[in-house]
Amino acid sequence: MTSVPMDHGLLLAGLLFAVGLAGVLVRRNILYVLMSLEIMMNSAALAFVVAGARWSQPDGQIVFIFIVTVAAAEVAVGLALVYQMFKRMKTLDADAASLMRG
Amino acid sequence: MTIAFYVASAVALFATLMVVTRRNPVHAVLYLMVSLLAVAVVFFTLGAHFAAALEVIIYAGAIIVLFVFMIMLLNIGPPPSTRQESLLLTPGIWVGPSALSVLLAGLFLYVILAGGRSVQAGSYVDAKTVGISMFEIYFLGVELASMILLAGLVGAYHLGKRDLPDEAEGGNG
Amino acid sequence: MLDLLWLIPALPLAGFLVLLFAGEKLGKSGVAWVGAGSVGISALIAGLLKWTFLTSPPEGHHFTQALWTWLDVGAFKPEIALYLDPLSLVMTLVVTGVGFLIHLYSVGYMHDDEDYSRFFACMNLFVFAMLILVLADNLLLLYVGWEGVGLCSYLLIGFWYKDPANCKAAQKAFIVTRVGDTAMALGFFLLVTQLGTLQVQDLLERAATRWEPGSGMALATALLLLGGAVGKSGQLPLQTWLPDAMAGPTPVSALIHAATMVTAGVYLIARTYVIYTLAPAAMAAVAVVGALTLLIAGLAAFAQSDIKRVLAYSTISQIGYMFLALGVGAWSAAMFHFMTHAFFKALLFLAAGSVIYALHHEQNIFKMGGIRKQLPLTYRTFLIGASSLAAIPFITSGFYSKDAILYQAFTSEHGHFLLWLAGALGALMTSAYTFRMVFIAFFGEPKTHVHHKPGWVMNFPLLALAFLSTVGGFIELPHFMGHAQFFADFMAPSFAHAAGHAAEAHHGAGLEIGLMVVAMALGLGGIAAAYVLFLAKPEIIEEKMKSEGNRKLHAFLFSGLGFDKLYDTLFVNPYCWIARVNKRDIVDLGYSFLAAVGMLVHFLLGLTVTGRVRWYAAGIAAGCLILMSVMVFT
Amino acid sequence: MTEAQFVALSPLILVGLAALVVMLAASFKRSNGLALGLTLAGFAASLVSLAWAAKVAPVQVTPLILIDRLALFYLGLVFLTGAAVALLGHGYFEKRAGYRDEFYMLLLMATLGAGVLVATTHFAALFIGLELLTISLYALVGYTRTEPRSLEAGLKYLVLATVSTSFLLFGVALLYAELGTMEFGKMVDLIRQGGHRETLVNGAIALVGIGIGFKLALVPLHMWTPDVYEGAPAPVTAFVATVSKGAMTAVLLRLYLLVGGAIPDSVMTLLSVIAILSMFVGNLLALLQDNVKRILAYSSIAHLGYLLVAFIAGGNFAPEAVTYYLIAYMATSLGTFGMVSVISGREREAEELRDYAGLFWRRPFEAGVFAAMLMSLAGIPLTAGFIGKFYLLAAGVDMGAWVLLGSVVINSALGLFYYLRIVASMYAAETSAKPGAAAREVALLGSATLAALALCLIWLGVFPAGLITLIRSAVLGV
Repeated sequence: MTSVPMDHGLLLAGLLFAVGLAGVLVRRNILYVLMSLEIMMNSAALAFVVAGARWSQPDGQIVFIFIVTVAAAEVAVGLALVYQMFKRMKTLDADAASLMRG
Repeated sequence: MTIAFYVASAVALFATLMVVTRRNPVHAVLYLMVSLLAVAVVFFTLGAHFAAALEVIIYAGAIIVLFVFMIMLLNIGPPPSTRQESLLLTPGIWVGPSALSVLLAGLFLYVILAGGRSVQAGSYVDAKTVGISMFEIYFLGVELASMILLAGLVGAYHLGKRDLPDEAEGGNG
Repeated sequence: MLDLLWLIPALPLAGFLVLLFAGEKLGKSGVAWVGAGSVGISALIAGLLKWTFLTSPPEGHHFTQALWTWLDVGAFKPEIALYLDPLSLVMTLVVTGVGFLIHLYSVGYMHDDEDYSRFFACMNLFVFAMLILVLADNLLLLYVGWEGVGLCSYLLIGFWYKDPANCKAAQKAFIVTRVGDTAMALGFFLLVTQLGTLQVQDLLERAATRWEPGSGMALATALLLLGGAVGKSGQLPLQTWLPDAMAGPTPVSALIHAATMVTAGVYLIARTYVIYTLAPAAMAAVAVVGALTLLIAGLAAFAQSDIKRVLAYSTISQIGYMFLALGVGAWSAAMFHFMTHAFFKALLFLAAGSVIYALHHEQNIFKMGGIRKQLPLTYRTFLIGASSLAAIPFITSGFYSKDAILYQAFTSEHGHFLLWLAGALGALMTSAYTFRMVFIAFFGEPKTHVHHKPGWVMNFPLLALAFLSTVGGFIELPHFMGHAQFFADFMAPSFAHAAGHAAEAHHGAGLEIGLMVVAMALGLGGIAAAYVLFLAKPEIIEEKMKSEGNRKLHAFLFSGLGFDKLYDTLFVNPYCWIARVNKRDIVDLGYSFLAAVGMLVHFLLGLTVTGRVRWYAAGIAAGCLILMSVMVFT
Repeated sequence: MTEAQFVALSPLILVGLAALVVMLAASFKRSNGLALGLTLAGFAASLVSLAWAAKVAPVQVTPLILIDRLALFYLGLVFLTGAAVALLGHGYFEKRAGYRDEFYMLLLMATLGAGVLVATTHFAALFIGLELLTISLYALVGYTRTEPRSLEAGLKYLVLATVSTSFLLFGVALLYAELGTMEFGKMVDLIRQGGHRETLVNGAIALVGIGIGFKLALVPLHMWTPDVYEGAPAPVTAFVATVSKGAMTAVLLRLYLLVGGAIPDSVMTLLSVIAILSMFVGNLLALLQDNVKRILAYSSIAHLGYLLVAFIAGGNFAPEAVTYYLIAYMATSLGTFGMVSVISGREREAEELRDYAGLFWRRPFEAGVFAAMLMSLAGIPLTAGFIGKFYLLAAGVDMGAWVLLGSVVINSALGLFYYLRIVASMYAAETSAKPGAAAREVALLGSATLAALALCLIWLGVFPAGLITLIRSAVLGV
C-alpha cells in the first residue's frame, strides 16, 4: 500500500533511539531519564513493526505489544521508585543519588 | 501515504528532540505525546493499524498520564524547578554525552544503510492476523506478559506504599 | 572381604571429623571412644584383611580398590584408588595396630590435658593421612598422604603451643622435612612427565621396561626420591629435626616419630624399589646414608640426658639400619626391621611416657634412678623393649630383624664388608647406650618421688607391645634355624621384580652362624660395657669427664655431633643475613613496584565507578560503540 | 497444547502458580512463615515435576520454548537457587520491619522469568523472560524502601537495565528485519547460508551482545554491579549474582551449541579481550575495597571473566566446563552473600570489612563456612572452585591459549589476596566495629542453608565426577 523502503523505517528508529540515549546521558532529572527510556523502548518497538511490515508477518506487531506491556510495567515501578526517592532525598537529580561509588 | 510516513517521521524526530531538551517537565511530556502520536501515524503508514491503535491507547493514553500524574504528585511545576533544570544543563554536562550519541547514531546509520537494498516495508497486516498469531504461536508470551504486569503491579504497590508505623524513616534496612 | 579396605582410612577420617565438629560437646569419655575406637575398628579390619590375604590371597597378591574418579578432564583422569599388597598390608597393620594401642594409651596419658579433643582429632587425622600414604594407588594420593602426615606432625609437635620452644621445634621439623619433600616432588614430576602415568604400579612397570639399568634418568629419580625419604625419616643429612620433635606429647613421639611416620621414607623406597634396582649407584647411596646415620646417631645417643632424646637418636639409628637393608637390596629384611622396630620403639616410648607421667614430667634420666621398684610393670616392659632394641639373642624380635640385615649386608651382591662392619659396630653402640639408659634411669638410688601410677589403659598397651616385641621376631628365623621365613615369603610378591636380582647366593650355615656370633658378642659386650661404666663403676666416667677434651667431646656428642650448629652457620644464619640485608633490595623493589602498580590501577579504576547513573549509561553506550565498530569494521 | 507439552511446561507453570498462591494467601493473612512455606512448596513441586518433564523431553512448546535436558538441568539449578534465596530471605526480613510477602511473590516471578530464559529458543520469549526477571528485580533491589541506598540501587538498575534491554531489542529488531525470523535455530541457519547484509547482521549481533553482556556484568558493562550489589538487600544480591547470571549463561550456552563452535576468529579475539579485561578490572577493583558486598561484586565480575575463558578456550568440552564453573560460582556466591545476610543485624547489614573482624571468635561456625566459601572462590583444592579453575586451565593448555591462561593465573593470585584479606580479618582480634551490624539472633534456616551449601562445595571438590557425568548428559542431550 505504501512504498516506504524498510531502511528508512529502521533509520527513523535508529535516530529516535540515539535521541533517547542522548536524553538518558544528558538529563540529570530522573523524570526525564525515564521519559528518555520510554523513547528508546518505543524506537526499538518501531523497528520491530517496520521489520514485521517488511516480511508481512504479524510477529513484529506482537513483539511491539510485548514491549508496550513491559514499558507500562516498568514505568509503574520506576515512578514508584522515583516517588520514594523524592520523598526521602527531596531531589530528582540523578547525580545526587550517588551514595555508593568506588 | 509515503509522504505521510516522511512527514510523521520528521514530526516524531523533532518532538523527541524537544522532549530531551525541555526544561519544563510538563512541556516535555506533551512533546513526548506528540512524538508517540507521530510514531502511531508511522505505524499506520506501514500497514500496522493494530499497533498504531495500541500506541495511541497505551503509550499516549496510559503511560503519558502516569508521567503527568507523577509531576502533579511531586509538585514540580514551572518557575523554581525550571531554573534548577537550567543549572543542571550546562554545556559541560551535555556536550560529551551528546557527542557519544551522535557517534552511535552515525554508526547505526552506517549499519542500516550499508549494502542496502530497497526492500519495501509496507504490507498490511490486519488485527485479525495479529490476534490469531498472538493466541496460537505466542500465547505463552501473552501469559508471561500478564505475569510481567503482575510483577510491575506488586513491585509498584510495595514501593509506593506509605511507610508502616514500625518502618523508621531513613532508618537502615 | 577385601572390599572393606576403604573403611580402614575412612574410619579415622570420620573420627577426625566428628572430633573436629563435635569434640567439645562429646565429653572426655566420648572423645576417647571416638578417637581410639575408630582406629581400633580400622585395626580389626586390617587384621581381617591380613587373614584373607593369608588364607585366600587375591590374584597376583595385590588388590586395587577404585573408589571414584576424581576428575575427568581431557587426558587427566586421576582415580582415587587404594592399592593393597603385602608391603602396604604390613604397613597398614602396624599403623592401625600400634596406632590403636597408642591411642588407647593416650586416653590415660592425656587425660588431664585441656585440649583433649584437639589431641585426638589430630591423632586421628594423622592415622588417616598415614593410611592414605601407605595405601595410595597413585602419586597424587601418595603426595596428599605424605604432606598430610607432615602437617599432623607439625600440629602435634607444637601441640603445647604456648611454649615458644615447642613451636620452634614444630617449625624446624616442618621446614627441614620440606627440603626433602621438594626433592621428592621433583622426583614425582620427573616420573610423571617421563613415564606418563600417575599410577604407581604402572610407573614401576614402565620404568622397568623403558629405562636401561644404570640409566641417568633412573639414577636422577632414585636420588630425588631418596631426598624425600631422607627428610621424612630423619636420615643424614636431614636428621636434625627428629630429636627436637620430642617436644610433642610422648604418645605422639611414639606413634609419629618412632613407629610410623618417620618410616615413611623406608616405605617410599620399598614402594619404588624397581627404580632403585635400575640405579645401583642410588642403592649404594641409600646403604651409605643408612650406615653413616646409624653410627652418628648411635654416638649422639650416648651423650643425651633426656630419655626421649636418647630414644629419638636410637630411632634415627634404627631407621639407618632399615636404609642399610634397603641399600643392599634386602627389601623384606628392611620391612621386617620396620615392623619389629615399630613394636619395641613404641613400647619404649610408651614406657618412658609412663615414667614421665609418674614422675610429673621429669625427662632427665639422671634425675630418675631406682624407679624399677616403684614402677615394676613399667620397668619390666621397658626392659623388654630395651632388650629388643639391643638385640638380645634369641628371645627378642629385634635380634632376628637386625641379624637378617647384618647377614644380608655382608652376603648380598650389593653388600660390602664395610657396610656390615658399620652395622656391627652400630649393634655394639646400640646395646651400650640402651642399657646406659636402663641402668641410670631404673637402677641405683631413687632420686624423685613417684606421683601417680599409670592405670590399666596405659598399662595394657605396654603389655601388648611387650608381647609383640618378643614374639614378633619368630616369624622370620635365620636360615640355619630351619626354613621359617614366613615374613619374607609373605612379602615376596611385593618385591617380585627384585627376585631375579637378589638371587640369594647361598653361603652355607657356617658363615651365617659366624656372623651371628660376632654380632651377638658385640651386642652383649655393649651391655657389659654399659653395666661397668654406668652402674658398677660410674667413677670411671667421672674421672674421664674431668679432662677438658673429654668434656668437649661430650658436648659435641650431646649436640648431635654439631649438625645443628653446622647448618646454622652454613644455611640458617647466611639465609637470615641475606633476608635481613635484602629487606629493601631489588627483588623486593620489584614486588613493591607490582603492588604499587596494582594499587594505582585500583585507584584509577575506582575513579570510573563514580556512582552516577548517567556515567554508567555512558559506559554502556561507549561499550556498544566499540563493540559494534569492531564487529562491523573487521 | 498437547499433554506432553503441558507436562514439559509444568515446572514453569508451577512456579508461576506459586506466585499467585502466595499473593492470594497474603490477602488473607500476612505471614512471613506462611509465605516462605508456600514458596518452598512451589519450588519443591516444580523440582519434582522436573523428573516428570524429563520423561517427555525434549518437547518444543510453540516456537518459543524448548524443554530439553539442558533446559531441565538449568531449571533445576535456578529453582534450587531460588529456594535457597527464599530461605535466606526469611531470616533476613524476619529481623526487619515492613511487609515480607511481596518478597516471595517477586522472587517467584523473577525465578519464573529466569526459567523462561533457560528454556527459550526464540528472541520474543528471551525478551519476555528477561523482562519478567528484570522488572521483578527492580522492585526486589529497591525492596527496603526506607533505605536510600536500596532505592538508589533500584533506580540505577532500572535505568541501566532498560538501556541495555533497548540495545538488545534494537539488535533483535535489526536481525528480524534482515532474516525474517526470531527463532534461534532458523536464524543461525540463515546466517550460515549467507546472502544477507553482513554489516547489518554483525552490528545487530553486537547490540544483542550488549544486552547479554550487561546481565553478565562483563567489562565494559560492569559498572552497575557494585552499586546494585551494595544497595540491594543481601538475599536479593545473592539472587542477582546467581540466578540472573546463571540464566543468561544458559542462553549463551544454547546459542553456542547452536552455532556449534564455528565462531569467527575476530569475534574470538574480541571475546578474549573482554574476558581478560573483566578479570583484571574486577580483581583490581576488589583489591583494596573495604565493603565486603562490593568486594564480592567485583569478584563476580572477574568470575564471569573466567567463565568466558571457559567458553573461548573450552573447545569440545566448553559446555561442561562452563556449566561446572557456573555451578561452583553460583554455589559460592549464594553462600557468600547468604553469609552477609545471615550475619547482618537488625539495624544494618554486616558489609564493612571491620564488621567481620574477630568473627571467628564470636561465631566459629559461620566464620568457618564463610572461609570455606571464600576458599572455593579463590580456587583452593578440595573445593568446587578448584575443579572449576582446573577445567579452565586444562582447557587453556589444550588450546594453547597462553595469554588467557596467563591472565587467569595472575588474576587467581590477585583474587587470593583479597579473599584472604577477608579471611584474615575474621581471625583478627575484634576491633571497634560499628554497632548494629552484628545479628543478635541466628537465623536458623539461613545458617542451615549455608552449611548445606558449604558441604555441597566440598563434596563437589572431592567427588566432582558425579556432577560432571550429569552435566555431560545434559549438554550432550541437546
